[in-house]
Amino acid sequence: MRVRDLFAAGMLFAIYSLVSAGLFTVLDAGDVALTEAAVGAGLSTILVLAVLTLARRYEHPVGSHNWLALSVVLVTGALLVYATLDLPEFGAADNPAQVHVGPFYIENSYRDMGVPNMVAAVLASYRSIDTMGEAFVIFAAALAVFALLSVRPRRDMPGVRRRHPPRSAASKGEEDEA
Amino acid sequence: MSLLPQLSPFTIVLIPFAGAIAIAFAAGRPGLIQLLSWLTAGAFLLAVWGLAGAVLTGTVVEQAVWEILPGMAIAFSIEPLGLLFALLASTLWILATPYAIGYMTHGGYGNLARFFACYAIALGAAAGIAFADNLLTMFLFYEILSVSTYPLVAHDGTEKAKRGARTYLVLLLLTSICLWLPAMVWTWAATGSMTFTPGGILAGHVDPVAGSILLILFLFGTGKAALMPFHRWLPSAMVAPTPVSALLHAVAVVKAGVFVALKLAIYIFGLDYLKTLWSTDFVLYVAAFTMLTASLVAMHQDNLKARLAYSTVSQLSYIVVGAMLASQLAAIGGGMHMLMHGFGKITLFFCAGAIYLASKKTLVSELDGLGRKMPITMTAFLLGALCVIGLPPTGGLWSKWHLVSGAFDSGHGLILAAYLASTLLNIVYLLPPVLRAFLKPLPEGESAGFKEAPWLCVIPLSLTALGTIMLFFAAQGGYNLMAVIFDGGWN
Amino acid sequence: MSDNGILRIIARFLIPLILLVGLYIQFHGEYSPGGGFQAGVVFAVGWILYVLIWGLERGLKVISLKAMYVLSAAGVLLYAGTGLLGVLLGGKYLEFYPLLESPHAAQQAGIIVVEFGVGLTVATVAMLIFTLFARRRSEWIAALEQDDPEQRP
Amino acid sequence: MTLLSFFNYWVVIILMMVGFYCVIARGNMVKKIMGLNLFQTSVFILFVSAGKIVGGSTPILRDGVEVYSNPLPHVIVLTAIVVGVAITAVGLALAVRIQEAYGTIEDDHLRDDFDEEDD
Amino acid sequence: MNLLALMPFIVLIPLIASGVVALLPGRTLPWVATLLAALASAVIAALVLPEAIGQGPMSYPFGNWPPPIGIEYRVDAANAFVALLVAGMAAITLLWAPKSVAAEIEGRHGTFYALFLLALAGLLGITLTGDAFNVFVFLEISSLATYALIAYGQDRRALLAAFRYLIMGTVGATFLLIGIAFLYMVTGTLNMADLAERLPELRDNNAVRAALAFIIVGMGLKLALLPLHLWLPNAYAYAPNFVTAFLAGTATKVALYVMLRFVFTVFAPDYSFVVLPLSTVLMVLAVAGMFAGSWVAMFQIHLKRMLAYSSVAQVGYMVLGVSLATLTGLTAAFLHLFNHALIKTALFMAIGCVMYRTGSAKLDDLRGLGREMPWTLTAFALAGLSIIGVPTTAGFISKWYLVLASVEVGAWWLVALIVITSLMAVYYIWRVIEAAWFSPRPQGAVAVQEAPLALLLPTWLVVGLNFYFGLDTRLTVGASTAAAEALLGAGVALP
Repeated sequence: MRVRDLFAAGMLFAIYSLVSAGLFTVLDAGDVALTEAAVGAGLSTILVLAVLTLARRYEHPVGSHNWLALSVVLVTGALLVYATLDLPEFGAADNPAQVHVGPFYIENSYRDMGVPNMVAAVLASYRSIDTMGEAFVIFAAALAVFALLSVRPRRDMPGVRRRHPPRSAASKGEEDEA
Repeated sequence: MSLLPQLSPFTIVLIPFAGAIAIAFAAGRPGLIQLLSWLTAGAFLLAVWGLAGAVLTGTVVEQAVWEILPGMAIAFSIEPLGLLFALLASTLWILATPYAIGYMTHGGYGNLARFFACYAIALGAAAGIAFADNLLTMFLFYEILSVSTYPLVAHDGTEKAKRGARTYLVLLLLTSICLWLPAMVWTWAATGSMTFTPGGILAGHVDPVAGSILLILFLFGTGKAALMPFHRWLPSAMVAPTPVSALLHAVAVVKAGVFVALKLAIYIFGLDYLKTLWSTDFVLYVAAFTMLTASLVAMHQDNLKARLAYSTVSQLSYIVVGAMLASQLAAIGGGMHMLMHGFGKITLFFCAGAIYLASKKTLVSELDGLGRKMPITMTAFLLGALCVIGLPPTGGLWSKWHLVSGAFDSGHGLILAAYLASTLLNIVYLLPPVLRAFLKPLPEGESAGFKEAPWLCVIPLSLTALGTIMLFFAAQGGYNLMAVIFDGGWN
Repeated sequence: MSDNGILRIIARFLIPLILLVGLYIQFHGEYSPGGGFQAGVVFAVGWILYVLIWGLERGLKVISLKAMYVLSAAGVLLYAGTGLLGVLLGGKYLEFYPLLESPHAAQQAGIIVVEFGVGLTVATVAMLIFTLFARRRSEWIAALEQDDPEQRP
Repeated sequence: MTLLSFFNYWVVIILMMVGFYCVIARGNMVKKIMGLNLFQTSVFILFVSAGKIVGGSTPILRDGVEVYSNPLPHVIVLTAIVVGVAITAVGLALAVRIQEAYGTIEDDHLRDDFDEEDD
Repeated sequence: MNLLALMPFIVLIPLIASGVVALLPGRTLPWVATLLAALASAVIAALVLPEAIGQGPMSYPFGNWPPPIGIEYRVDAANAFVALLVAGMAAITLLWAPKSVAAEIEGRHGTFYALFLLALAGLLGITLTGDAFNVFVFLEISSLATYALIAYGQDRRALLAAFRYLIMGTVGATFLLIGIAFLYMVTGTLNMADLAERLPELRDNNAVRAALAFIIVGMGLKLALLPLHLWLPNAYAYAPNFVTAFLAGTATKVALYVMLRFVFTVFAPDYSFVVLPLSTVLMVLAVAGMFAGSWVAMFQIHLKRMLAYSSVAQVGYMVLGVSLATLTGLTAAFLHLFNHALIKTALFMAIGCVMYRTGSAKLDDLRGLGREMPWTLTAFALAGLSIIGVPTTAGFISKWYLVLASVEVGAWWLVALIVITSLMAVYYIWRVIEAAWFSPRPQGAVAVQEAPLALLLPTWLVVGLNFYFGLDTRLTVGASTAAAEALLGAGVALP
């Protein structure tokens, strides 16, 4: 991410999303791959481009490395690596995740609801409240963006609110009635 | 006495608070404010005396208002010491009311509603301290007293007044929150109780080292008792209008401080337990040191009010010493001195205020010949001074007598000497103003335009001066009241 | 871009196709990868393509901003309502068995309805967000010109 | 366990760290949001890889397939991706508003303005 | 209907209502609907609380799939208490809202209130759920809505504050997700109760330790624990007053609850506090937070920022109670969680009243206002007493318990620290009082009226509650003790 051109960065980002979508497919996560492709490569990229039409396309040069940030990142990374040392082996069939709850879905979802796509079954029925939450997240995002972008643009948005002298008492009275 | 109403302690405490609210709402109407002040002070006086009647006939008055947590309640009970303090405060309040009205209106002060409301709240808080049944209740009212007197001290609104008031508040809050509060928590943690119990609650629950630390925390935490080095607030508070200095800093606030000290000594530590603590001696000598040093400082003050303030610092330590001597006689003497000094010192302050009002004079060196212009005031001043010094025909004699006997009894020779030395110093700094006023001629060229202060001021000071004489004859009553505590007849 | 003939012609073919794919993903979600969310995005992308080629105004004629806003709420309410229906019919919230007699049919019906709710929300929200972003630039320029004709972003 | 079995995790971690660094070190808000996305996507890969069984297949019931990968992580990640895009949208909308209000979306440039007390 | 069936509706009512409210036109209608939803939610929570205390945990499986297959809402004394607090505070702040919102919010009010409901539902969802990943989903619902709510502020710095909060909040949430991912990978389950059963076998697993660390850091970000507090002051300072009042009382509290739930229920306390040095870490951070927060607050001239820094300090008090890891300490944490919500809401409401009239929250503009807005500033002063911890106020009770907990473990130095930070609180509250009553009005200032009753009455209601809960502690202490017991399990006593 050393690219100063944000447009190029956005494109790279889209490509990364596509690659990870491919990776998801390799990991047997078809649904996830489809979503990542649609969202990462599609929707997010479109939005980034839309913002770039409004803001500067080039990032300001960054003077020096941010050592504090780097150390935070390295500490986090070290913690992650430390954690992975005890993680179950990748892809093994006897991992805890493969023997506890997961198999229940694989074995029973067809019996319970006659739906071959287990992801859909888990998504919409077993863990339906999660998905409902997800729908509300999207809805919240819509409301948030609507709230942010439906007000008319103003350039004179005050850094300090109401610097002008307080209004007279008379005009206050009117405001109260309004 | 039975003709008077017998209200519960909490109701009595609430009277001044209710009055304060009424006064606050009367803002802008001086006549109404005065009327309400009279009403509140009067109602308060009647209520306290009514209660006294009941208590003296043997009724046990206890009232738990609200239990916040198990074992931790807002509760009141009446015991002799508290009753004495409440009687003192209520009686002097009714006398101070006309004085305050006269002083404030003639002195041209504004914001009367705030002044009289806070005045009433302060008295209510003093009553709350007097009747408190446990440490928590006492702490609560103690803090209310501190905060409610801030506006009174800062009443002038000048920078100087605000600075003085800030010193005042910061010192009182700091000591109470940093020292008193932890001590209270500690007591609670160690004993599971905060209730005042005759004979103390700490004995057997904390080892002597902890007990000694607690004593230091409590006693120095009671900033209002003005032990050195926490006495600075008292001179600072002299920027306040004189009625404030008179009632609050001669009676309500400082007496609350020593009252708390006495009460802690008797009801939390217990005199017997107190004897076993090493820090008792430490506090004792700090108090004795305060007593002497403050007297010496007072000698060098030319400003009359400052001199009186240091005198107060010194006299408060008499009482603390009395409490720390851990002898019954001295403790009783301390209680009585609370009463006697209250009357004496308020008289002195009233006089100082009257002098200022009449002649705009604030320095001792300016008092020459004033006795001829203001004979009543200066006579009263003389009586007040005698009372504080402890000479007949005033009540001050008896309280000092008991204190000194207590020191003698408990074998503290050094303290005995300190008492006597300090009393001599009292004479040295309190009598010269009177002598100047009566014996020296008026300075040359001084216009003879002024006369006695307004009668609203003169009458109260005459009454309190008479009070000191009356106490000379009625001292036995005070002694009997106090003695009950140690007779075991009181629970 | 609307004057580019090739684009227009390709788009004429492509857009219905995309919408069709969207519908397929939506309603075939139980059998193959996909579901409400993916379908919603694909559907929205179809509309966005339309907008890119024919402009926002024409796009908004197809579906207005207000309609998007209302439909997005309708989508989540549909989902939540299905859950409520389960409660009203005596089950737990989001339990689908009470909906129909046959357990499999009930579950499938439930899944299809809630997935449709998700799809509806996602599609309209994506359109809504895109519209707001796309419209912002012109609004901003208009506002700037009103304030100070010299300044431009 | 072989070194190879960690390899997958470590690649993910490196990606994660790149994203995280972008978030905290970069001044440009768009880049911050991209970094956030990168960070999150890497976590998703970590999550999904938890469900992978070597030799398994996509959890859609078909004849002739014995081993399926665990569908639960997929569901989780699906939801999380949606959350991620929601955050991206809101973050970008905020960036647009900040650009309008301040004339820049470089966080570093705004720091001084921000910390200045308002008097 | 029985209570169990009603329980999920604590969350569902505001959640579903948000969809409806978003569509409502005008100003009054959305507010009324929002208020009704919050009230309904609060009433149910109030009904559920005694049941949860008396009967132990209640579990509601969504879709009737038994956990850990499906997702359950699992309510015990701890989260019922927090849920009641959140829903109750939402209802009370809503009473205060209309005038303030009318003055500050541009655009559709339906959207605004819908976002508010989403934030509320999200917070409640986090509180009630028994599923680790569900926490993440609802966390993001509330966070997204909160970012937007903050950005509604009229100062342009609100936008920047919201953006920074978004970045930090998302990083926090992602950390949480990483922690959940590790837990899932080593146990195969997402259900908290199930996790709690399976984790003891994995005491020495690196990934479990890392998971705890990530979850604590992630929640520490949302909680504004000291080094992670940077987002909070500006977010609180520049958000609309109504939003600030609501957030101050709820958002950080819920984050703390989540942290507690993970630390105590998912990872057993003997793991979190014995195997890992969590106690020390949290205590250091808490003390640092108490000091730094109070210290910075003493020098703020913008009152909302001052209160925000004070919040950082108060979070320190709560975490301090947690770090003691005793029943009393945890009780103190819960008590302060509840009482601080009351205190801060009252303070922010009072400042909101001032801003409604003067448009400024700066100390200088407050000078001499005591005479013109006596009721507002008296409310501020009384709530200030509560934050200082004067007896008979709610703040005293929580500090008392905190001190008691410190004494129990023999940590006298903590008592000293609590006292000192309380004194700092005295200072920053006193500055305001002195400016309001003992300073003259600045020259040229226009006369200001007292705030309208619509704002004053709810403010005084909260102030009154501060005193009510300072005197009647049966509810708060009882529920807090029950909550602490629920978290600590069967009387686990720790060294």
